[in-house]
Amino acid sequence: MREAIEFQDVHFAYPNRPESLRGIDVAVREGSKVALVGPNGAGKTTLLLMCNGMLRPTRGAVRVGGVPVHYDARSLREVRRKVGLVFQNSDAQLFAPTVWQDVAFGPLNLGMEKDEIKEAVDRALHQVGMNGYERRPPHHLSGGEKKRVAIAGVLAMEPEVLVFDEPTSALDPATAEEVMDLLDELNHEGRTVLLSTHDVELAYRWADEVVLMESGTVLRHGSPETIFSDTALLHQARLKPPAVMDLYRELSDRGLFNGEKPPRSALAFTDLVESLAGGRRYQDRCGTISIWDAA
Amino acid sequence: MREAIEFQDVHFAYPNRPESLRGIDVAVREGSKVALVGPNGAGKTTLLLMCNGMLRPTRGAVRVGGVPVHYDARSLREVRRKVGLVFQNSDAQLFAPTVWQDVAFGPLNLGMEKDEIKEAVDRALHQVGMNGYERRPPHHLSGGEKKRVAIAGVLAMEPEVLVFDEPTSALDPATAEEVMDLLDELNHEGRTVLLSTHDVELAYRWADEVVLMESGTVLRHGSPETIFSDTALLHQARLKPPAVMDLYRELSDRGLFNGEKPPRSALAFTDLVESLAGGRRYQDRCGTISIWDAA
Amino acid sequence: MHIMEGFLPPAWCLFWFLVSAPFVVYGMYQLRILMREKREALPLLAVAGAFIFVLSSLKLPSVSGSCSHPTGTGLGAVLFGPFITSILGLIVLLYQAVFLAHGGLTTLGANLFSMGIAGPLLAYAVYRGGQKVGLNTYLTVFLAAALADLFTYVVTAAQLALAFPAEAGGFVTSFLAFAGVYAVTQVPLAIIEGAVIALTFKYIIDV
Amino acid sequence: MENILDDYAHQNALRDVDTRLKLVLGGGAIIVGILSTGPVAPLFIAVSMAAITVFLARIPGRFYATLLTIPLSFAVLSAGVILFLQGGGETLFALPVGGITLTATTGSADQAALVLARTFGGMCSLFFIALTTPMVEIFAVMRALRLPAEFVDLAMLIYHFIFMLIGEAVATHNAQEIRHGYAGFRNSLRSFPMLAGALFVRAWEKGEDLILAMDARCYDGKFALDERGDGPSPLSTAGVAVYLAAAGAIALLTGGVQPF
Repeated sequence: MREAIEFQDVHFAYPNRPESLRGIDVAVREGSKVALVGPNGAGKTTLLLMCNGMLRPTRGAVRVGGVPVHYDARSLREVRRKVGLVFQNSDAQLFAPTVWQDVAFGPLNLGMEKDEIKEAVDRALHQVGMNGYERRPPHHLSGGEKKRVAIAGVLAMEPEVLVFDEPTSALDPATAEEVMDLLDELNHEGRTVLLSTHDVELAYRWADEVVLMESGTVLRHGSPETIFSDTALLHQARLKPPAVMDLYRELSDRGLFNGEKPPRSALAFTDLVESLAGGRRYQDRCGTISIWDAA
Repeated sequence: MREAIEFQDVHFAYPNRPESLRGIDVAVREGSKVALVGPNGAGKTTLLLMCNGMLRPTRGAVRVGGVPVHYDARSLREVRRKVGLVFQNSDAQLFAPTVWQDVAFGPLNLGMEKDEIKEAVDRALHQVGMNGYERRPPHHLSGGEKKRVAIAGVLAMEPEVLVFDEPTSALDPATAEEVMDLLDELNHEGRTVLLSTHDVELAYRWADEVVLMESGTVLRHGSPETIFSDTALLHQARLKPPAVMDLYRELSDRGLFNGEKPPRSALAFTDLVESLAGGRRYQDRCGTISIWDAA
Repeated sequence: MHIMEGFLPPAWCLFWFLVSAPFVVYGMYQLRILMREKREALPLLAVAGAFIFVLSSLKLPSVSGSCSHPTGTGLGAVLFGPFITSILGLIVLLYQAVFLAHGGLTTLGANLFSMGIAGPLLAYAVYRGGQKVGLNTYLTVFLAAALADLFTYVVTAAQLALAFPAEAGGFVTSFLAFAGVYAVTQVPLAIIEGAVIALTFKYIIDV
Repeated sequence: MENILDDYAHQNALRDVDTRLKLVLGGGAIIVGILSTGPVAPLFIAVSMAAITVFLARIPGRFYATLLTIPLSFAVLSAGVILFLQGGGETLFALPVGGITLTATTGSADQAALVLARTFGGMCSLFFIALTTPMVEIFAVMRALRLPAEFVDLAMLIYHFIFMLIGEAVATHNAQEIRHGYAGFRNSLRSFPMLAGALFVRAWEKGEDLILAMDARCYDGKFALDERGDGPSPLSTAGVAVYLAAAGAIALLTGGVQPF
């Protein structure tokens, strides 16, 4: 499978600051769902800003769709069309007076025709479920609605890769869940989705692959199960394991599980505990039967 | 015990909007740790802004330390000295050029003497562990540090009650934990702490009492165990139960637990599951023993 | 001090539009050139405009009623030059009229001249002059802000007096009357605003 | 913080009436009002525009009444000056103040009454536009009027930032207020510059954020405008025409009416 985005030994330092990225090597497969996980200040946002050339590595290279990113205006346009970036703060991203105008901003600047623009905007708003909000000013929307419009603004440019910086920050749990469902849908339609988060629960449930970052380096890149079962590694990144993983590990340590794959959801966990208890119950019944036999 | 804050049939509507608080009756005991839990838009922030007279109820009354809040300048001064309010967004709260000036802002406005101010600022910075940052400009601090300075700014006025709006929003897990530990300390020193959150995990672990809010009303006020074990109620507030509670309930539903108190932490939960598995093992052993006996 | 909608006779409305027009037209021309050369200037101009609006809709300490805040635009004049600032002034005045009901549409030309052109020009001149003679920066800013505020109010009084000259004594009497009536609020306001802007300036420099 | 009339405009009952038509109605009424040489037409406009805004657009009456107090102080003070400055006709009354005597004549009273009436007519018409026509609709009209694109774009961005900065300003103001920042004049004088300065710094940062956000979406110097709408209905167009004609006729017929 092709790599949608590749970072090759990427270094970066803001002027007069210590390096905030210190040699990142990560590849994001096309069509995958990848979560960058790490504490604040680990360099997640900086890395994301390189996905579409908003920042230029001080050393190393970024490849998008196999092609190295160039930093002339023309190439940048191309990259930014391919890779859509949704910022953490929706307020910073929504700057037009109405929802329609905001979503139309990208298509217009890409030089689309009037009809094309109308179509792209309608489609994007439909995808995020915000039809009917066209004439509302963004400052009258709720946090979840703003996030959807921000996503639509990027979708209208029909990117192949979607990049989200902390997509659920400041949203309440139900709204966060809706946004994550939307991200899943967008991924099902064939887009690569890369996001950053410090919410391990979210990353564990949602991601195909997890990239664990800390102080500008990648600590580990792998499946959520591998990464979140490594407590020492998580500790190094100042994170705690997801709740089900934590319980699973505790119970494993006490010798109650062995070898089972760690569960990914509350339901899977329950099944596991039930099978554990059920197994015992079964033995128990055997014992009882043998007593009766013996008697 | 005395009530630190009491809301009596509090209604509130912003101009030209539907009511955002529709009859709130809540009492916060002195020295307790209370969490207002609910989705965004439930009216949590609005209610918190009434604790020190920033907003005036359109109907009903607020009592602080048993005394009804009056809205003349003099009474407001008194109330605001007693009840310290820390906002969600630290950036908007830190407005002075340096940390020291920011923390000194309250004492200076209260007309304290120079020496008193210095003492109050030093003490407050010490309490939040930010000594040595006095001359730094706040907007160069990390999220967690900003939150600490914001808390120090309120502490310097020596309030009896501390009110926090979403204290951990946008903080990463380790930083959030540190802030919550700080809140615990402040409570141990005798201050009443009231906070709002949509993070059920946090509220479940931390609070003595939980007030569940939704669309401007209180759905229930009670112990974290009672509230977070009521799935229907949580669903009504568009929230999900905390992970351990969720697992506990799932397992209870399948008849594996009965009557045990729901666990509050991963450790307590593990003990519970172990006792469940261990209990079976014990019975099992009994059976085995009887077989031997019979043999 | 905004002249309300409907207050000026039609001929004077037209007159002040015509007086302000050259500044606006030249400002537009400069804006177009600036945007062609530096696209990133647009967002910064926009925040400056919004800042002027928000600053003027916050009430100054202890003074009630609307205030003029030509010094917000004075700040703009120092940053972007007086002509582009007149465009910012025009937009801000338009929003003050339709968002806050301060000022009006037919009086936009007159208000623009006093608050968006005359005030900032003086602020700009005082600031430059103060720098040249090596005056203390904060004192310069205080003077620029306070004098621009006073000048704006004097220009407004003159505009009113021109439109409604006194029967006896004509323009001068009328001017003194209008200036006198508003002096009660405008003179302290100018001093406070000068102090506020100087302190704000100090704050920005410190940060 | 004061009420931003634009927030009401998004909810009013005339929200979906054609923008140009509303602008023609409000603007036409303003012009008829200031052209009128007698106070009857402006008063008619004030009353009818207030009625349209409160009853047709369903703007809360109490809120509308408080809005009217904004021009009141300015209008009354300035009309007072006119009352004593201008002359003509007989002396109505004389008021000795200190060493001078202020005299009001029938001519000056007529003039003051006319100015007051015009101000109220104008303000009510302006309120009509402000409360029924969201600014976002006016941008499209501005562009259609061939105003320079840079100007309209700048106006749109300023619109966006106004609401953003108001939110910030209110938050900071609240944070200062709970720490007694506005208790007394001296505290206020210390707090306000901090608020303004912090706001300026934050505004500048927001501006830099916006450069990034626009670049991320391939900014190429263009801003979208939403130019949909079905145009005015014939009935409402006729209604506006009749109203303006009536107001004009009243202005012509009552131009000579002098109350004093």
